Amino acid sequence: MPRRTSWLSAENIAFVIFLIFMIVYPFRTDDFGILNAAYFAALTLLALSLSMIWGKAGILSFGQTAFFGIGGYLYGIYTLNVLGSAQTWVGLAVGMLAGGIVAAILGWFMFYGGVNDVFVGLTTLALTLVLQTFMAQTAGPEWTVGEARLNGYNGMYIPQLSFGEMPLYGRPLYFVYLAILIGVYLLLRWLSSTRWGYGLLALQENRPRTESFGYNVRLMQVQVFALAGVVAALSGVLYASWGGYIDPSSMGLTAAITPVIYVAIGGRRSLTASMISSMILLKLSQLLASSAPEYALVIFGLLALLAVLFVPEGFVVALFNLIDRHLLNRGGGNLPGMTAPVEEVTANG
Amino acid sequence: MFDGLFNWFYQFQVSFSFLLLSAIGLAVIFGMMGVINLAHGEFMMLGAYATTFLAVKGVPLALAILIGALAVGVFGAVIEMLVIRRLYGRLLDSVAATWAIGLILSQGMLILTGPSIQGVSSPFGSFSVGAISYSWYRIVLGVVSLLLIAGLYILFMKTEFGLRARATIQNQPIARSLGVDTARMYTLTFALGSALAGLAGGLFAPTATIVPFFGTNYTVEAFVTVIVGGANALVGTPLAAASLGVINAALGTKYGLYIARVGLLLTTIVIIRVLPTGISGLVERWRMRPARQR
Amino acid sequence: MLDLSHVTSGYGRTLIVRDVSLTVQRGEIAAIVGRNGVGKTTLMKTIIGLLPTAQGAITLDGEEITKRSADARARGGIGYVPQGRGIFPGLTVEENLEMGKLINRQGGSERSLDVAYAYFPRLAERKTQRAGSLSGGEQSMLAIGRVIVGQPQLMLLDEPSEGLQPNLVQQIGDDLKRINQDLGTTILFVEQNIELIMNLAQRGYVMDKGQVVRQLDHHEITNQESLVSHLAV
Amino acid sequence: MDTNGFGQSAVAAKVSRRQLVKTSALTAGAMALASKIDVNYALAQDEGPVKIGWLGDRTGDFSLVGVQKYAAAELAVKELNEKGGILGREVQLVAEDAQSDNRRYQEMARKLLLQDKIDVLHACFTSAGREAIRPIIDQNKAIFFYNNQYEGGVCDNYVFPTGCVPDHQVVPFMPAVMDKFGKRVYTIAADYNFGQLTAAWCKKFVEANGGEVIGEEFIPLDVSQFSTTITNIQNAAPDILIVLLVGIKQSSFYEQKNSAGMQVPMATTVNMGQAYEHKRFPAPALSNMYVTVNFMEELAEGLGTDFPERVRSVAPDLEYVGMECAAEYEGINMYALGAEKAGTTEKDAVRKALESGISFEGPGGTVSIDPATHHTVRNIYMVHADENHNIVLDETFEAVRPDWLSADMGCDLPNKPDNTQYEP
Repeated sequence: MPRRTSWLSAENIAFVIFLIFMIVYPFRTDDFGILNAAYFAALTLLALSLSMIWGKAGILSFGQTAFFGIGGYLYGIYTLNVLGSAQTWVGLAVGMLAGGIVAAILGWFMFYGGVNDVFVGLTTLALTLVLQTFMAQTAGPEWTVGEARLNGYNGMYIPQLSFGEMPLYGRPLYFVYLAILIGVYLLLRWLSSTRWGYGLLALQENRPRTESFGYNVRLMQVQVFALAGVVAALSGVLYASWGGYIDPSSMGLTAAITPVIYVAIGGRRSLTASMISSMILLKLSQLLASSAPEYALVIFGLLALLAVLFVPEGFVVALFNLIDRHLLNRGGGNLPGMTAPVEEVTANG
Repeated sequence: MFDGLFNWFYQFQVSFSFLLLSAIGLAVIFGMMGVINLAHGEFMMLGAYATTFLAVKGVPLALAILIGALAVGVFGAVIEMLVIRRLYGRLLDSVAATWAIGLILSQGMLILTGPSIQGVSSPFGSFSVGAISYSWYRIVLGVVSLLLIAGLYILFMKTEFGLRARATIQNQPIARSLGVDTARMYTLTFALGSALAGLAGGLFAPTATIVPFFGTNYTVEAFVTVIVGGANALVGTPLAAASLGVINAALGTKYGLYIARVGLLLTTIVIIRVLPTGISGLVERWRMRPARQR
Repeated sequence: MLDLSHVTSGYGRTLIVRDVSLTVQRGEIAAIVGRNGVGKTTLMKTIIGLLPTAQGAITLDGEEITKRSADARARGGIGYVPQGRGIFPGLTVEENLEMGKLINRQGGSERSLDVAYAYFPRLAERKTQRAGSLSGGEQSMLAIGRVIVGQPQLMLLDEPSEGLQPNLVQQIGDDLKRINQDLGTTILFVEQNIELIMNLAQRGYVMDKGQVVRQLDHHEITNQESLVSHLAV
Repeated sequence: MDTNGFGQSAVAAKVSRRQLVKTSALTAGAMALASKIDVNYALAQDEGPVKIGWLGDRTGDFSLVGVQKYAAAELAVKELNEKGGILGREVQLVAEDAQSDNRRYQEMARKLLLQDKIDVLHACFTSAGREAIRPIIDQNKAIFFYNNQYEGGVCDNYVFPTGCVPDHQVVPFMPAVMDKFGKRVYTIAADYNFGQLTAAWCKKFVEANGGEVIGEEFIPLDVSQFSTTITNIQNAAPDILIVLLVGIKQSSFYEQKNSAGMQVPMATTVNMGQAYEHKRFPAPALSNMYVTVNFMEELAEGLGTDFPERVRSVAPDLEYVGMECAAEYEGINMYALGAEKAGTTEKDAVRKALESGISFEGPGGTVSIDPATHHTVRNIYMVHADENHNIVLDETFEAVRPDWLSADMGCDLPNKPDNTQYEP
């Protein structure tokens, strides 16, 4: 269990530095840098969603991109039909709600049906693929919801979030996105520190035992799955608004796996690590795509492989632990995931 | 009447062999080791490249396919010893690691050989029943699938390797305490699963375009079949391939490939809900009924 | 034949067994007694090699095996009947026994499955049945039978009485004594069932809080009062 | 540069958003909002090198065509510089790899426009990629050359779709193949926008020429097994099979129909010309496949051009020089002519110059921009592969003008601003 004696931990310091950097950055870069950072903030919400569901509750989901897509599409459908800048914010809520409802239904379907562990991953993957296949063929004019043409594989044009007559753009857009990202991050951290949050950690270790402590394990699994669905859908709304566009490939196999890799490299058990590593890796993958396109994916694959093999708790979490132990003298470290799981030890002959 | 029946049978056996061959390597590794090999498609791609490379150089196709499968098997053994071995008990990490391996393989192949290489034709030509002509090679694939299941059955049920392997699946520490070198078993199993992926890749090579992303043609089918089949590759995978084959062939003939595809995926989701451990889980429960109920 | 000197082990950073030294002589039946949670099972797993030894040394027949893997120790002559029997539920009875026999391929003479069937005729009747469908007593027989077909010099048993009815406990104790006499198999078992300890053990050790706190000679270990005092909560 | 983030609002016409949604089939409110933004990107930069932005798929699923297009861009820029650049300024190629990923297209389009401040963007292979960046192009009032074959219909002030469209490929093509083989047509098409729209075009022109579409099957993009489709086609026994399959997975169709012994003349708008299936698949999988193209490597000799050799002088390992390679080369050169004519790289001026009708002698003959629609008037060649996969030229259609958009849909960009993709 995390020790809560002091707020002075590497994780919290890293968060503060990250926040300061994110606030200063837009004043030190060009238009592209600002928009690009906003885009990263939108996609990083997806990493937070995954860190919550996988790191905190031990449920590996490849379906976060499906909720991402649902959020983006529903936002688009709503805002195209109900015009008005204030309505774009209602659209944001509609998108989030839609993601949450679909996640809750799927979660009920799985967890109350006794589906667990790796089969959750496979079910969510199947959902993602169904949605992608379905959306790709909605090209014809018959696939229209009110004023909104779904437009199949080519994707759908989407209005941008706006204040008054002004669509969000540039620095205001960036700060709205940043505020949402930080808000969600703080909310999720707070939730993880409640009794409910500790229950999640416990059920990740041992479901039956958690049940015997008086937790309703299945309900909690559905709750956290729905919550992560809402966050993923929010990410999808912000992404769709950013580019004015969403398409079915947001729900493809690659899109489903990429955030998993980001979170695995950073350290899935820490929201802070997931957030920071997602930002860094998004930037890195963009840099690699520019500088060495042929080798970009090879390098990225190697990085992920090395992380998984040699720094299993995640690069960023490992760094936190190092700082905690040597600079802040916080004995055992306050992050779960430090102590080696028992089965690893028993597996060594 | 006969023409129609034959057509139906042909479509079914094509779907069946396609699903079975795509999935069997993945199923062996998943069933034995609990590892989801996300590089499965890339292992198939390696098999297809090896086969095509040899066949274009004049090696008889059958031999080229076998050499390709063996080569991928050896490669799988190396990967197991370098990577997978370190990740036992960390299932989700092994998912991430194999994804990374797949990425490196396909992108590395793109760098090495360019966007595509010249393929080889399917051998054996075609035959006609009624107005429709069919591919002999598809029939051969069906026969190979059946032989493969028989071969795997003998390997797992009738040999010492098979006994040790099944004991290791059921209780790894106890198998060790009975003198089984389980680390070696895992290496061999992973190599076997990889070789099966390579074999499937080689068998499919004449029917598809040979590109670095060849494997993605089959990953969806492979995963769907394994989900529906469950952890037992011997029982679950053939049954899953057969039942999904029926759905695929029936929907495909009647409503086209889009409906067939959606049907396949929806069936999978429903099966997961009804049978969380797949068809083999159901079979297992039936077999494990207490003796007095028989 | 088995020597533990200052053995410390546990799960990860949590050390459960601390500084345990003990000796088992060839041909004898020794017991380790103690209450629940004093580290008996951990000690057994350490001896067979399913848990790594953090400190100390284990020798078998004068040869140090501390660093050897569990499967190598098994092939070197240690048979292990784990807590809860540890049979392979999905394999048939015959296949379970076959697994025990496979050990001996490398060295020594081959013993057929008949040994197991001779001691436990019930198993012969249920040859083709899935082991998971056996009753608790039958599963115990299978677990022991599976070990003896592999001709171990030393047999480790972890709470063989667990989950058995009293008459079966008696039965298993008698069977193990016969195996010890007929086959010359050395037996080390951990137990808290007083009847079985008195019936089977020739001498023993008392464990508490991960340490060996006392040796018991033949008189003490067959004396109910002394045993009760060591096992009392 | 704009620093307050909102930009100076351009003199956006006060159109009610409701109206815009009604009139625009696709772009709807997004554009109404977006058109209010002007990040002053369009400011003239008449100093330093002329920056040609290139964004395409050098890696990933579409790299078969992407690497051809990149080589064409390199060649065009090299040749422009050898001739003294554009307006006497050096020409610089600023290229990014979108890795066949629509999100990467969005990121990189913004990077090229806002950070690299390119003067023109030559980008995209798939229509999805194009649609992913079109909001960004329109928002920034950039010039976007989409030098690629596509399903047609884009009427957008900032977009110049210079490749082939159904007007070029289907309109003259259908009567020609139907005369040759018969009137009963079966269509299989990739189940997305390109396939569905092109299939609709084909149907329209099959029927207009007295034929009949006896079967139509749409196939999901990730399907690579076609045995039920092959049987369905054989059951229908058409005179011509129109094949509008796309991507590596679907290209497995040819080998499969070949090994099933199905023999029927095929017609297409995309195969062989883009991803050289006739080179990649052993003969006779594509024998009797008819296609209309603007260029193919095999046509070079007959056209008297050394374009393939020149491309290979910058990309020696290139496997094929296909129709999009030529289109990319022509697109970049037409931009250069436009800028020369405008006398500046200032975007509005260049756009006006391009709309005044620019002609270029490309590898596939004369190409000129149709002012009303921004599409191109160009020569089209109908070819087929014989049983050894040699390419045979059947017919040349000269100076085909794509006029459906202007005549039927009222697209008239110089006089009527628009950003819609119209459909038949």
